[in-house]
Amino acid sequence: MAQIVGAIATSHIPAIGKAIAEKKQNDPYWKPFFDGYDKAIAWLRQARPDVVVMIYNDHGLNFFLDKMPTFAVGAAAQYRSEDEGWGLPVQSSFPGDADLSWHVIESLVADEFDIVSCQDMAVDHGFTVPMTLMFPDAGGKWPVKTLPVSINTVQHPLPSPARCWKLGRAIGRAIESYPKDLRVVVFGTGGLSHQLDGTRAGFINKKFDLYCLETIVKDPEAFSKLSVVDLVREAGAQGVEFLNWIAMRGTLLGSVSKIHSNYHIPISNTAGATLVLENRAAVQTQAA
Amino acid sequence: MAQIVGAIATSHIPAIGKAIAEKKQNDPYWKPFFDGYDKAIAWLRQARPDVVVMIYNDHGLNFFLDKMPTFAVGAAAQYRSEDEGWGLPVQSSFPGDADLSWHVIESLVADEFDIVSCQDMAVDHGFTVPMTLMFPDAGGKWPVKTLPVSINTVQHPLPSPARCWKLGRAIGRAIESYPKDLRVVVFGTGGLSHQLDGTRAGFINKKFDLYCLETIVKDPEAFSKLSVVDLVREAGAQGVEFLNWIAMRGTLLGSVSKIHSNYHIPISNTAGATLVLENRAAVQTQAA
Amino acid sequence: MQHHDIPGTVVFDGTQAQKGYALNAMCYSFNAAANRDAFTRDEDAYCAKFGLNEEQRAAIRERNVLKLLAAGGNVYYLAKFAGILKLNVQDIGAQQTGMTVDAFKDMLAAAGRQ
Amino acid sequence: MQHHDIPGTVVFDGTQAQKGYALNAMCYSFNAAANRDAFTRDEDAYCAKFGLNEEQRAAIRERNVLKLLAAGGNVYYLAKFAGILKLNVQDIGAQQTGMTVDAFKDMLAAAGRQ
Ligand SMILES: [Fe+3]
Ligand SMILES: [Fe+3]
Repeated sequence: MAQIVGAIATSHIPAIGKAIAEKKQNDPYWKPFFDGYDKAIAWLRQARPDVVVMIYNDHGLNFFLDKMPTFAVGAAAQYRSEDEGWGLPVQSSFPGDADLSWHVIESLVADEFDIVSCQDMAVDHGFTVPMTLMFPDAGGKWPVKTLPVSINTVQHPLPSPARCWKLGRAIGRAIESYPKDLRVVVFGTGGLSHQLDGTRAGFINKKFDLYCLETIVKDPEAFSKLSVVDLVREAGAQGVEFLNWIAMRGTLLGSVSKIHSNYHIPISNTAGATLVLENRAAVQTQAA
Repeated sequence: MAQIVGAIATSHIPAIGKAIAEKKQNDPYWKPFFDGYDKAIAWLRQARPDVVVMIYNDHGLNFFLDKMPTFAVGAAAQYRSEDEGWGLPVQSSFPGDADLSWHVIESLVADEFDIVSCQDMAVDHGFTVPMTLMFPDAGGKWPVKTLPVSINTVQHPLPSPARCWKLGRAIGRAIESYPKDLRVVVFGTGGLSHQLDGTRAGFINKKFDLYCLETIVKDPEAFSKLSVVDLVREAGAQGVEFLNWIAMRGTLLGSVSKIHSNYHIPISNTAGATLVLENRAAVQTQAA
Repeated sequence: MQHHDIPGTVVFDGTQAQKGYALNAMCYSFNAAANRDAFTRDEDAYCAKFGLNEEQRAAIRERNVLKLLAAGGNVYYLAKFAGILKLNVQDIGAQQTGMTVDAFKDMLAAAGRQ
Repeated sequence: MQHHDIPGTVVFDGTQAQKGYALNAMCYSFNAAANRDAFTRDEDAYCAKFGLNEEQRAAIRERNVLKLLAAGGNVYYLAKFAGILKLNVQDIGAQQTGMTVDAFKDMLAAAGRQ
């Protein structure tokens, strides 16, 4: 059976992608941010994932307002990286696992999640930056298959934290019922607090972020009490991307422990953060 | 407050649209079918709807497999009729009510329906044929605003009958919480039993259809016990369009009575049917 | 997809969808008259543009609906191909069931007298 | 949309979306280099093609982010317009808050020392 061995949460800001492309990892501005990734990358390497489930949000590359999904799930053999309009390098395509995708889609629809299935899909920096960050040696040959799950953070009404948590639970059940022996790591991308638009642009809320980083490990269901407006207020208009983190955490059905975290202000307009969680499956523990 | 005064279910076969365009209503082949509509049209006229909520399925005009929604809700000022590839006349655009749409979308997302919002949308014969059937005198000036709700009947997994019933309930609650005084009629389109593809093409199941026509009035929750495979088996591969009828019935939250029904085999490859239901709101009854 | 035992019936699930994507994409393009014309002018070039495989191209050449379904075609998109050929759903039903069109229509009518 | 009391913050709900559809559609088109070039060659013609209203066209001419937001722009699409102008999110943040870019960057850094 497939098992989720752990999860990684990370910011996905385009500026990170540019810094990687321009090899600025050791610049004074970037060093405290990139230093936080060494342990995450080391953990991921030893986790030997076959598949990465990428829970992210599209920022206006694959989806427009004519057809704006609440939850979209990829079901393609590969996912294209494309020009987003401001010079981030286009990556080589990311391999998909369509059979796993359809298994997850069947399971989610049976669980009454009204997903959009995407048999052709371009993925933007919400997906590509975490891949380039976490697989720095890939050189265009991605060592894993991927399964994109995009959550609407663009057009309100957004799904609530409670709904995203439940989506994560349902994805966890779907993956762990897949009959192939696959090692899966779930990514949740975006955040933490930031706001790009309005006269509150530049808003960052360190106190709330630190609460989130702690609570998402120990008491993730606490977020289900928040509304989307609460998230906008506390995390900023784009800090709602934390919904991706909540769904990511929901996929971890076993006993969860924190391996590593890092938090640094500012990266671009954002509080940059990463978090690595290990998931020890209940089933596995019983067998041991 | 807005109130749902009733609902109409009807087949939406393209051949009906062609027969209307060619004025064949009194041909011997068509007469028994069209005769069934006089009472429905008369009821609709006296119901004086301001808005029609159209629960239908797209057949490959607005949605393709790259982005296939489970549930899509229109949020446009108007909805385009377009060439579908086989000569059905293109209708003048259908007026939307974007404010009502957004109210319904807010309510559905709050109720944990993961809808796709569509701010630009073409509607196909699943929508246009019922409009031309039920508003025969419109002459291109539609006398109502419309709100399209499209249910996936193309790409399995489809939403279950139980989920479609719940969607209908949630739409009913959404409409009835809208603060404007609007009279709303809900349409559910498609069916009844038919199958276009495979060596079972031409399959029609009169016994099951008659069960459906009776049960949807008196005991609609009975359908929630069926799976989509049950529907394919009993109603045919395209008979699954009955999901639209189930959702339509779900929107009627009051006391429901049957005004009229008609059933005729065959229309094209299909068992043609219509059903008119009146919805007496619980609130209204108390006030009386 | 849930297993089913429904004879003569293709359920268009993920397995079918994976097989048929190129074929269905081509047929979806037939919503537009310009694309229908382009197909009519040069069928092979149009099929190549959409990346149809040999099985799909043969089924298109033969106008064989059962083979198109086997190659992953979905009937809602295939209907737009049938539109180019001026075939209606009785013509297609007759072809798939191996009946004459009249016999197929008689079968439909008979379902009403059950 | 739920009422909110968050100062300086636009929630992009249905009301905003209705106002901004044409503007956002234009900005969405800027994903493609050919469209960015077409805009650069003739801004007015490109705005007209997408049916922008006068308020939106003025805001585009003035490169005024707050006015673009007021006209229904969504920041994710507007970011692609900013890309044409080679403005990054600090430049835009400074413009919206009325700060110099350096002062805006200092404010961001200060948030880390709280
Ligand atoms: Fe983002
Ligand atoms: Fe239909």
